[in-house]
Amino acid sequence: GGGDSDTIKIGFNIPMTGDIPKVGEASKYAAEMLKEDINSKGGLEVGGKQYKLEFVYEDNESKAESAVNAALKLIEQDQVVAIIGPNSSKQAVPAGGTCNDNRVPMISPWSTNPDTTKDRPWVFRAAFLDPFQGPVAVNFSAKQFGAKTAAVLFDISNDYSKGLAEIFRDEWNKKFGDGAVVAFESHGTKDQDFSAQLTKIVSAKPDFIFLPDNYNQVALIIKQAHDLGWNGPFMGSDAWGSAELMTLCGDDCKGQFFSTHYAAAGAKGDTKVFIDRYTEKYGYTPDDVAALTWDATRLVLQAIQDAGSIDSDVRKERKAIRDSLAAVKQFAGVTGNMKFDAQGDPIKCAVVVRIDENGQFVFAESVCP
Amino acid sequence: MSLITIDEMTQRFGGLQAVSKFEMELEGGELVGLIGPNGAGKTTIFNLVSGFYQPTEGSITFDGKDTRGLKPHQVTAMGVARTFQNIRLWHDMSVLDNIRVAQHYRLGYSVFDSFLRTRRYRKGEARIDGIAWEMLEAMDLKEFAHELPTNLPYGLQRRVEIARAMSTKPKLLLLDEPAAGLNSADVEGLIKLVRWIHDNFDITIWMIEHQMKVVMSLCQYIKCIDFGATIAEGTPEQIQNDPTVIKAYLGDDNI
Amino acid sequence: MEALFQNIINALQWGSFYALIALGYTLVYGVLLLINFAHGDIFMVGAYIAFGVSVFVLGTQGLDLPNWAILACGVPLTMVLTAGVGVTLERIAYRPLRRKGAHRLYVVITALMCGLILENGNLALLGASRKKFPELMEKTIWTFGNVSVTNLKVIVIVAAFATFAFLNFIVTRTRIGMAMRAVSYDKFAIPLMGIPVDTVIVFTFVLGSGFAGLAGMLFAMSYPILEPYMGALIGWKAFIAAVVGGIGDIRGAFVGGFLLGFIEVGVVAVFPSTFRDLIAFSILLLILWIKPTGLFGVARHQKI
Amino acid sequence: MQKYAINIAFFAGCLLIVLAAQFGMVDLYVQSVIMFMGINIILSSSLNIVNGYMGEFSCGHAAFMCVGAYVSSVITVVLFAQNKIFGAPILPPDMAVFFMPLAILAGGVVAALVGILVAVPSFKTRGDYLAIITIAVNYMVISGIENLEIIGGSRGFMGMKQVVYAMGDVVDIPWMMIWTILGTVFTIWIIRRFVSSTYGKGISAICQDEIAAEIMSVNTNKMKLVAFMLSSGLAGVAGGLFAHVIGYVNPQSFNILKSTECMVMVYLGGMGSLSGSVLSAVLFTLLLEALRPLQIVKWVIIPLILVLLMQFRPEGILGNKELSDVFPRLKRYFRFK
Amino acid sequence: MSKLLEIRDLKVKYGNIEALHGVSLYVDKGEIVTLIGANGAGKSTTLMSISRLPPPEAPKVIEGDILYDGQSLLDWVPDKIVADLHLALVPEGRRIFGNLSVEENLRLATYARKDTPTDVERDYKRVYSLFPRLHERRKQQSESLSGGEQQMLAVGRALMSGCTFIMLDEPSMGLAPLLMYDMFRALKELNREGMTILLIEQNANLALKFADRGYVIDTGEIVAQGPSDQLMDDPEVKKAYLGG
Ligand SMILES: Nc1ncnc2c1ncn2[C@@H]1O[C@H](COP(=O)(O)OP(=O)(O)OP(=O)(O)O)[C@@H](O)[C@H]1O
Ligand SMILES: Nc1ncnc2c1ncn2[C@@H]1O[C@H](COP(=O)(O)OP(=O)(O)OP(=O)(O)O)[C@@H](O)[C@H]1O
Ligand SMILES: [Mg+2]
Ligand SMILES: [Mg+2]
Repeated sequence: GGGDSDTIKIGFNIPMTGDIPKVGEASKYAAEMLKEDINSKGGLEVGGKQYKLEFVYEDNESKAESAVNAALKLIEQDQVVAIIGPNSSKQAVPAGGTCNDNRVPMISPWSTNPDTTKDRPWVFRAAFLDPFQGPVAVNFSAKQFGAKTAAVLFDISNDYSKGLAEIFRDEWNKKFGDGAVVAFESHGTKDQDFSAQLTKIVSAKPDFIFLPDNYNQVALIIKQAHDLGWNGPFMGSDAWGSAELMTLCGDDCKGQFFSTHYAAAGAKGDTKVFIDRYTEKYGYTPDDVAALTWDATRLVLQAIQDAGSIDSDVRKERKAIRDSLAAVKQFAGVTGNMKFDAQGDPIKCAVVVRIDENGQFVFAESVCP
Repeated sequence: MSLITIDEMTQRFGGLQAVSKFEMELEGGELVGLIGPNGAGKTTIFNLVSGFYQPTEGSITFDGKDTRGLKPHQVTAMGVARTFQNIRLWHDMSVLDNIRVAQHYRLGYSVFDSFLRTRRYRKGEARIDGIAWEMLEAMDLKEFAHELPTNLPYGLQRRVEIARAMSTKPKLLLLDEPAAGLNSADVEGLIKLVRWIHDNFDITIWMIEHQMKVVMSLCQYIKCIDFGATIAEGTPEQIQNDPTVIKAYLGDDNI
Repeated sequence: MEALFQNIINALQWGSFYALIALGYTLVYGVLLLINFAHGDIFMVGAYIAFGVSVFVLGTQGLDLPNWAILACGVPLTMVLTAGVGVTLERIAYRPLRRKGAHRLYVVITALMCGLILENGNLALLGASRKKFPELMEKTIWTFGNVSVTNLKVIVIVAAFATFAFLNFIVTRTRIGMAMRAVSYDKFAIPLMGIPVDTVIVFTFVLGSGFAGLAGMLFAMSYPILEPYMGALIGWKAFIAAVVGGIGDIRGAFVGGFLLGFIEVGVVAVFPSTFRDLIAFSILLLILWIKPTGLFGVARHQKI
Repeated sequence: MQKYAINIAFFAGCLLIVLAAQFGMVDLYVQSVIMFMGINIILSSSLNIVNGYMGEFSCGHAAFMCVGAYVSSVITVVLFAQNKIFGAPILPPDMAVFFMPLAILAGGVVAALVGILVAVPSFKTRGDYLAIITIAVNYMVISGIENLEIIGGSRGFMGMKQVVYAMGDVVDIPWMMIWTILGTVFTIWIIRRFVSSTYGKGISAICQDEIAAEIMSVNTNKMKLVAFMLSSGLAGVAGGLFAHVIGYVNPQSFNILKSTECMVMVYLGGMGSLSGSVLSAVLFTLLLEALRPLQIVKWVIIPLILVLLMQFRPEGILGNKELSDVFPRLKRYFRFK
Repeated sequence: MSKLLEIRDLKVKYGNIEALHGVSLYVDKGEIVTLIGANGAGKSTTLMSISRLPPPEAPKVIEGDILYDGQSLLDWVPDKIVADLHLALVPEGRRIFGNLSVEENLRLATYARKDTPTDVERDYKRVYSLFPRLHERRKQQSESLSGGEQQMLAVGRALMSGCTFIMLDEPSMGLAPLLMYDMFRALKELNREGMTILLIEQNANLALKFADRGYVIDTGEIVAQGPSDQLMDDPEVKKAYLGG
């Protein structure tokens, strides 16, 4: 394990099966791409020595208990120096606890639940939190649509969706007075028909609909809303940010807005390189999970390099990584520049993108804390 | 005071009147028979007496208590046991367990006793174990105690069922066609058994049977019903020669 | 008021899918007393077959027929292929168990496992990316006031009713239907009537799975996003619907399906939608409490 | 003496595991696998009471697990942990050592009470109609908790780790491991004694012929009530342990899939075989972990294995027998019934 | 006369328990043959093997042969035996379809019949005249019939399958005397019309009185056989089976 050989082991705790296999796939693809990059260059250079990277992927079946076991397996059996993932908070919260107890640095690329990192010095994340994204959505849509009233439709069994929805509602009501959110409806994770909720929403006549939902459901919801004669705008969240959105949703989604970590279309610099290579390698443009995993992994690698040398004792090495992670001053990721606050949450900008006529996610506006 | 009094008992199933205004009174200690054509309502009467059906009209008084509204297990606890027209033993339990479980109503301990194996538990188990073995002894089923009923020949299964019924210590024993499916030799055995039970236990026996050989040789008194109503009653001789019974039930045996 | 009409239409459409799937459950159950938990996933496979057929065989990647032709050939083709899947399951998984005289719940568990195999096998083969079902029909939206209906919704509802009428006829009027009911009561005595048991059973699976295929196709057209787990939840709920209607009874499955559809939509319309499952299932519980054998199920009273 | 050989060996084994854990001879991963094994044993053997011995078909076992998990977690967290909503601990945290088993039992008791929700309908309905009721209850419980903001709703509930630490601060031994093992032993002990008593055999009687049972003086309704409450109560205990082992609960961890796993374990082991349930729980847990590297394929392989197994042993690993019936020599060492 | 059915030292097993250890018997065309024996002797087993019913409920033939009209039945499936060879069995314990009405039960039996509707009509008439009670109850769920009524239905059902050879397993079980006699008369009548009958009967006296020939089977072996009257006089048989 660790540094006794000239390899560096990093663990990935990701959902390859269960509710969100696509997320696991994206994470794995991104990581693989990064690994090949670096290993093809002879490995990661730390303190003048080249180390080959070794990534261990554990499937957490998107189950809490399984995520804990996966984490422990990575820590104990594989002796990894750091763990990327889990992605969704359902697994990230318990796994974060485990990593923190066992003093292993962990970065969740995707989890937005504050509890994941709260009071856990060893746990970080790459995605911004709901309390930041919520207001972004509020302000933008208020400005863009000149809206006074809003409706929200969210996934009740998905804590990401629920959390964001609630923050949005509170913010909006704060801005336009109570009752400004005219409809606050929910559905279940595996639901496919939303017409009942939408009927309620449409008849409440909001200025727009806020939809903090996974892209696959977004596609269905927007279609069904149109079938019910709704022609108003939608505002989405970073969970929209998948290449699949357009293949699934088609024309219905064009012209809608959503806040996310980066705008694929018209991206520049590293971001563009990353997107192009990923697209070329796997046949579709990377979604936010891929981008965030990419950043999270690179954060760890940078931290390793910052530490200056690889300690042969895994425990010491983990400590070193954790410290230099916490100390990261400025990190230029494909999802924008970031550094960590005291809780281990990133301080980074959000962008709002528009889906244009040919289904590209084009930059509309950037909001920084 | 009489053991059981059935008064104007009627049972309807939808339109069909399976039992109509049936009357019966047993003092206790008799051995009586109930015969009648198929579908006359005999089994239904047993179902009513054993509390499995609730009479549409009329009343059943057992031991001076009205049994209407009681659940079958309560009726059994009062002292009514029965066997079934087609054998209903618990096929995956040893003969011994069959007889043990049938004493469920007087285990005398609670579920927690069974967890903690308290003295109450041990006392209760010991008692029913004693009774069970007595019963097996008496019905000479001892050597089959640990067999599964399904592995026993039909005749023995019948006997086990009777033993199970007896182990509830009934005052009234209802036998629904105990000889059905038994071959001539076994029938002899059954007749002896029933008589033996009747002589050795302080018990009243009421049986449904289609084999005249059995009924006539056992019963002191016979009731014959058709369409749920009594058409004749009396001693075996009277019944055998009663024209209505012959016409409705016995028929003539030249083939 | 308009919302009411709109919701009735929503409920009708959503209920149709429950009904279509529940019918399959009930058919198989009505014959084998087997809760075919794989049925929801057969439905899923049906949707994927429909996808394959209408894209890679008849569609753009294949013969490239016009849409109406794709529909015309696609529906029967899908139904046949899906029926094939159902029959295969029965052949390789259920029948051997039946032959060994296994407890029926073991067959049920086997069915459950087969469902998992279908789901994850699909995931392993086709990868995690979801599939987009092509638009086979020019969508037209009719709006009356604020009530709007699409031609697709109408087709779905009609299909559900037609299927019901057809199956009900088969089961209650035809001799094979009678044989099906008889098998459910006592497989042992069936051959003594000169009836080949396995033929009857296979026929049942053909019907059940075939219409699961139809449901899959219609579903894929109405909710054009396919993923391996799409059959799981709707399958469970359809099963619930079938039972609440009185499992084993065609009318029960049909009514139960729509009932569930109406309850779910109704609850969302009246109460906060966050309470949907809680209230909807409480209602179902109540129904079963009042009618312990479902709406149409007859209590199989024990004759003693 | 010989009669207790296995009990002693077993006890020694448990002690060994605990010691090994204590002195870090088995790593945390193995430990947690062992703990989940224990929890699965509780789940499968408790469900076996209803699905095996009583021959009903309950598909919502996870619901009771869920209730137990939340109740015991809330109790321990309120009493011994600092929490956003419930504020400062009510009792000095180091008392957790004594209250932990009580809290978990309390979870079991409440779960048992929820079990009545299923038991009472079972008086009137049987078989697949009851199956639906159990599924419905499962959905209702999850949906109910998702709407309970005070305990986190769908965000889940945490803070149990603090309690576990608190215990560790008193004496530093692997507490959860100990509680889990105790819970498992407790469960097996109770169930064995119950089903082998004439009282408990009433349940098998109901399974084999309910009418005969009722007419042979078995109070079927009461027995059903007892069976369901016992089964769900123990599931609640499993839930409590589960919650404190992971340190975080979330309604979706107890969805229908979890129930399915419980069912699979029961039928894999064999209906009405306690040792079968234990065996299958162990196998199942090991299988899940061993095949983890296969990722997606794992969930094709596992069902495949089970299907094949059913083909060869259509009555589960042990059928309705106990180990002692298969290897009679074991009888000398241990009373299985 | 020609041997219609012939069994040559038949050995069958349930799982791995051998239930028949080499049974041989034959039935001539138009004959009434009865098979008597103690409980568990193997009577039902014999009939089930002839009908080729599948395990586990029915036994598995491991040795010997079953010939019908000279051809071996071993590679026949049960439904074809009924449909093509018109060899029907009234199984032990009735096995009627309780969820169907009486009428449906009868109609189901005509499933595989290839002859004209008029013949079918005739058989309906015959069955209903044989058992008027069935006609009264023809709309009732057969599950709720009384024991005896169910027995009538079972026999009637077999007749509806248009058989020329009928095997009955304890048809009189649970029948009231009157009906029992009626049924035996009916069977005699059928026999006169050319029906071949193989009968299992617990009431050995009655059976032998009724049949032309008889076999006595004990624990899976034929222990005695011959013309009925001859058997009835056999002291062994008397003692063991005719109840003294
Ligand atoms: N649960 C029921 N529902 C409807 N009809 C019933 C029910 N139980 C019995 N019957 C009818 O009531 C009549 C009496 O049935 P019962 O079983 O008492 O007859 P029996 O006297 O026992 O006849 P047997 O001697 O053949 O057993 C029968 O015609 C039967 O069809
Ligand atoms: N399904 C079965 N599985 C195992 N053994 C069986 C099975 N059926 C019957 N047997 C055994 O085969 C032997 C013959 O049974 P069979 O039913 O043929 O006897 P029988 O002469 O018909 O008795 P009865 O007069 O009670 O009907 C018996 O010892 C019985 O225990
Ligand atoms: Mg009767
Ligand atoms: Mg027999």
